Amino acid sequence: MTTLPLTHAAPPGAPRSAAHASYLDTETTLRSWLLTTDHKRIGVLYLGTLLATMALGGFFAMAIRLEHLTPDPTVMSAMTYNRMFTLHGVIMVWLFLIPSIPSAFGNFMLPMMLGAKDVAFPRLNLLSWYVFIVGAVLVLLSTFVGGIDTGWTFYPPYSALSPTAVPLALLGVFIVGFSTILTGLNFIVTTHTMRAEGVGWMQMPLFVWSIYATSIIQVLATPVLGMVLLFVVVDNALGWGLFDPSRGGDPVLYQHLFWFYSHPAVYIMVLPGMGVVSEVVATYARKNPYSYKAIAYSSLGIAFVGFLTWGHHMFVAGMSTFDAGAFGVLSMLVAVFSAIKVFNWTWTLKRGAIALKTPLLYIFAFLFLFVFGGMTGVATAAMSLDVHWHDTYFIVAHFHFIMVGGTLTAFLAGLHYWFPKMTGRLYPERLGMLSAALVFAGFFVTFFPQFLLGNAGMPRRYFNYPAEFQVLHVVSTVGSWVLAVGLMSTAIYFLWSLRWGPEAGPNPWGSRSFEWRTASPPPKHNFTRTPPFEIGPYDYTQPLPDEAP
Amino acid sequence: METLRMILALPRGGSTIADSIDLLHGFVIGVTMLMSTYVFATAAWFTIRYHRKRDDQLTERVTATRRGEAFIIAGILGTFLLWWVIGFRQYVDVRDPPSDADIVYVDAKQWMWKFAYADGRVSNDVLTVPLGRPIKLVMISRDVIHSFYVPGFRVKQDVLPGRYTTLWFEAKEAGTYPIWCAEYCGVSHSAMRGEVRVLEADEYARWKRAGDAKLAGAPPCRLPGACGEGNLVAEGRAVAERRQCVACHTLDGQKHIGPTWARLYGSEVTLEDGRRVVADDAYLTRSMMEPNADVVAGYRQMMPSYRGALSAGEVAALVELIRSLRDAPAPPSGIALPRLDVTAVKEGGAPP
Amino acid sequence: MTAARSVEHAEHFESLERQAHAARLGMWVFLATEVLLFGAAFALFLTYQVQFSHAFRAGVAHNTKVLGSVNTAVLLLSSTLVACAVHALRRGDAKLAARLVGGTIALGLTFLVIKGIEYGKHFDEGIYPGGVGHYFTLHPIRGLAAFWTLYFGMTALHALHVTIGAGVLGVLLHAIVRGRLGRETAYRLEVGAIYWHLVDVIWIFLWPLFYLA
Amino acid sequence: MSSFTVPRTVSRTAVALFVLWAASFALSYAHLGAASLLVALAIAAAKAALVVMFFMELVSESLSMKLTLAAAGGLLAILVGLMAADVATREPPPLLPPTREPAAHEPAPAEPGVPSR
Repeated sequence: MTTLPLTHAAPPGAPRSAAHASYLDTETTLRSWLLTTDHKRIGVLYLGTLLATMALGGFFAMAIRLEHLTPDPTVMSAMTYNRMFTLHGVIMVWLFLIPSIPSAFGNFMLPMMLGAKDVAFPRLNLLSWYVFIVGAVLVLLSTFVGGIDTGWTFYPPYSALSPTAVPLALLGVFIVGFSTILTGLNFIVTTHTMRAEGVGWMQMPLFVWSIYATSIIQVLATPVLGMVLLFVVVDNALGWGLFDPSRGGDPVLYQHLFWFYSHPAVYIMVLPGMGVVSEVVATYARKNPYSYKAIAYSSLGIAFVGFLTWGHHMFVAGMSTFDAGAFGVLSMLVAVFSAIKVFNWTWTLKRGAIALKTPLLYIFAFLFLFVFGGMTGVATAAMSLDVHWHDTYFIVAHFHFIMVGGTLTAFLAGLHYWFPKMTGRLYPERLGMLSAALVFAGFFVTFFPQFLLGNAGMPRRYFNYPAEFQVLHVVSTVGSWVLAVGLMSTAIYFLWSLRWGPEAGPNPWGSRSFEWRTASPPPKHNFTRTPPFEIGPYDYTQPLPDEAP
Repeated sequence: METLRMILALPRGGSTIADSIDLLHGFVIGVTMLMSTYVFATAAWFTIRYHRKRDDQLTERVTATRRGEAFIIAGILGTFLLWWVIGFRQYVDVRDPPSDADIVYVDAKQWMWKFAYADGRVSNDVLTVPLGRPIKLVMISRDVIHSFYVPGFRVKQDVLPGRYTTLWFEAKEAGTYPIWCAEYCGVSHSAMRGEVRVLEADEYARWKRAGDAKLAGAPPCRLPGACGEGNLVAEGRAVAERRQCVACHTLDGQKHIGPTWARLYGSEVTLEDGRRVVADDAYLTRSMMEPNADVVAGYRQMMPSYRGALSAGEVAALVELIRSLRDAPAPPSGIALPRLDVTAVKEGGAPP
Repeated sequence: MTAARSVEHAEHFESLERQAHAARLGMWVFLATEVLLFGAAFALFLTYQVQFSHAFRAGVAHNTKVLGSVNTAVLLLSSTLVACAVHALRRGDAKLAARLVGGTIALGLTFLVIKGIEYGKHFDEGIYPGGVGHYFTLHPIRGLAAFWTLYFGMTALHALHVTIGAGVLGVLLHAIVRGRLGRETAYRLEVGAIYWHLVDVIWIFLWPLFYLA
Repeated sequence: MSSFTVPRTVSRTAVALFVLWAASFALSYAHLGAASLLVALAIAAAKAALVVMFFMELVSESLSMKLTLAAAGGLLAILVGLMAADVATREPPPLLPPTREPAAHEPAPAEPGVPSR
């Protein structure tokens, strides 16, 4: 958060009334940021925090890839390696991916997209950020008191027996989960009660729909995780042994409860990304979505059906064949909703007026990677194949295609797309395109070989591996370096643009969506006068009456 | 088939189920490649075809037709359901062992695999099986969750503490296949490897006679009393005496503190709550681990749990002993502990 | 939770009515998370109940049915009182509302005291969570440890909710006494009362699980 | 007490709650066996419904509140249902039906053991 300037360059000497000053300008003290209830500032606080956690998680990822350069120990011990992949997972899942788009962009954009002044409960919103920080600090603290070596899934009985800082890290995750619930609750109530005149349910930008669906999952799934993590905490710390087989416990039940949260959590991560795709595609194609209702309702469909499929993580866990079959067929349903979205996005492009800018380039990467990653996911629900793939690098590759190829790509698309709105400045377009290409290439080279590794049978979470896998591992590691270069160049030009980027103006992309109908950066209460919401967020058949506020 | 495996980087298919699974694999991945390329290419084509000409260009409103949407949904759902139908049938095949499979007991612990064969042999990390025979593994873990994975057979099953899980395969090519632990189990997880050694019938017979001495790398013998010449039934008698089973259970059909073991195996037993169960391997092992779950009518709840006290090898030996007694003669009144029929012992042992 | 200090609605809302609606909806969504929180433990209990019905029956039989049932009645009564309090405040009878809320809090504390007595009894008998204590050596039934662990876990979590609920009602009582809650802002007491009712509803389900069947 | 009278919905609900409470308590002494838990839970559900409808006033709330609660309840049912379905349909623990190779002197195989699910 320290990377963002607290001041915004105003035209020198221009007198500004408080109502017209941007949210960055109204007050610039550190105190005004730490005690702010402005959803935009909270969004910026989240964005800064999340970029930091992402960098940390990325550092662990690079270390893991480096370790796999050779089949034998390369740079670290097995103990260190086990802590590294656990922390990579915990940080990336709970401290980056889950809050990434909702908490940063959702906080910033959702009220503006509804024409509201703020979220329904602004102080709760700030509290949620502080709760997140407390949880994140606890998780990071656990690294200093022995780390945690259970894998991000915390399966008992191993997690109950592990001598590492399991209780601390799990409490951290529990608290982060509480923050997620508060944010989700806030967004649901905001969407219900804060829509401005003229913004009906079917006039909301599609990003709102996806955040709304995400919030539903957050609110309903997270408590189950909280409960089950608490049981593991007391198991590890006090020896209550609820999942301990020697006391009659059943570790498979833990897996049920854990995946009841963690499978929907996949949609917590990817649904907001889908919302970004809907926005970016419409804006750069200057076209209405091929079917607004299909995209909107499929978000809700994913939120619901996502809860019915958790068992496909457990096909070889000792679940009954009947239950496994039921979960297999239910898993097929959820993929259909995603497929509907993909076809709608693609067909939105048809007969549009397409300008290939950096965000759209990222969206194209998203389309390819998400379809590939998604369908390999469906493939694992074809159950006999999962018996071979389960817990191998195939699964690792699959969910990285979704998490990185899907969510991170969409996150970067959103970052480029909304950067002018949040800061009032433009980034260098050519560097953006170049970095996007690097990120895509690096990602593909990193993770595609992992599909092959998994097919060949390489199990995940292996510190050492048989020598015949080395070639593919080396390719993967080299790919991770390309990916890192792409991300770092992105970071550099964004930092440069904060200071020296050209002024963006209120609506540099010519979007019709509601958040662009005010100044960039927006004033404290978002809109200085009631914007013309009669023209819908995707109506490109007529020019906007007045572009500037 | 081999070309398909090469493209997909799959290991050789050493089991009877591998070919059909790999075919589905090729089908599924082919469709996936096709669809993602198609979506990407379509998007790219639209980008070129409908390139923006003016910054404030307007577009007309285009919306989906209901029929088009329904068609796409039906197509996708149909494809996915087809995958599931094929996959589920294969899954059932993978999970459901043939009834004539040979049983090998597997004991997993951090970080090794132990195998106990029906003839009393045990081995560590090397599982020796004959070619062309279905093998059923009955697996349990001593500590945390492990997962028994043989990529060459396309089989995998988590090995749980406190509960038996099974896995079966039938090798169709002789040779060695690596075993890997696929569920993270601690610091040496990646060192928990073993191998399946598939031997031709004559080779296997030689191994059964002479043990590993005639083959490479003799695994050490760990379980007390389980090595050497004796078969599993004899070992079962030893265990029954060592663990004081015979204090309550008789081997000759006489009623004592607990039910007798004679003619117990495979018979139908009435429990105290009125349920009727068949005394199979499942029931017997459960009765050792959770004696009070299914108490036989007419007996009291008093047997302690042997969970953790009996090793997988010992459980195997006891079950084999009880199985050998299924055809024991009716109790000759008054005479205790009759000598067992030799033929019954042989039938109780491993099939040839 | 909301910013309203007086009858005036908060700046970012259009009207007080909207604000009240938002507050109630927020509470209902929060209650949904609570349902799933306890639901996870509930699911675990039922699944273990199926697996170890014998042990679970033994556990229930050991519990003091009378104390648990009295506690149920206490919570039902407290729910009735707070429901009356909401109606009283809506009619502007702040004095009566304050008395009723006070009664509710007192009943909540009664519940906690009885629960504490029960816990003391369990500890005396050598029952501790995690299957620790001489009770478990006397009764070596598989699954009994799971019953008591779930009992302690779920009732302690519920007791925590009772405490929080009593605290919330205490704050609201303070506001009523100070005259900051009245006819127009009765929705805030409503929100607190809804939470209290949920605590009651959760106990309504815990009671048969641990004391009756 | 002033002119305040207890609203009829509240009083009636309270009476119904205590009647159900007493019924549940009394039924726990009747030996219903395995059904007793189901009966007790059914009564609990009825009581919970009364509290939710009339004390928490869900009847007069807007659709969004009702949907919220329905979603939570529905998901809970899904969680319990699919989890219990696993435990209930597991292959007879811990093993599948045993091998029953017909011995040489056995004329016909005995009828198969426990069905596989």
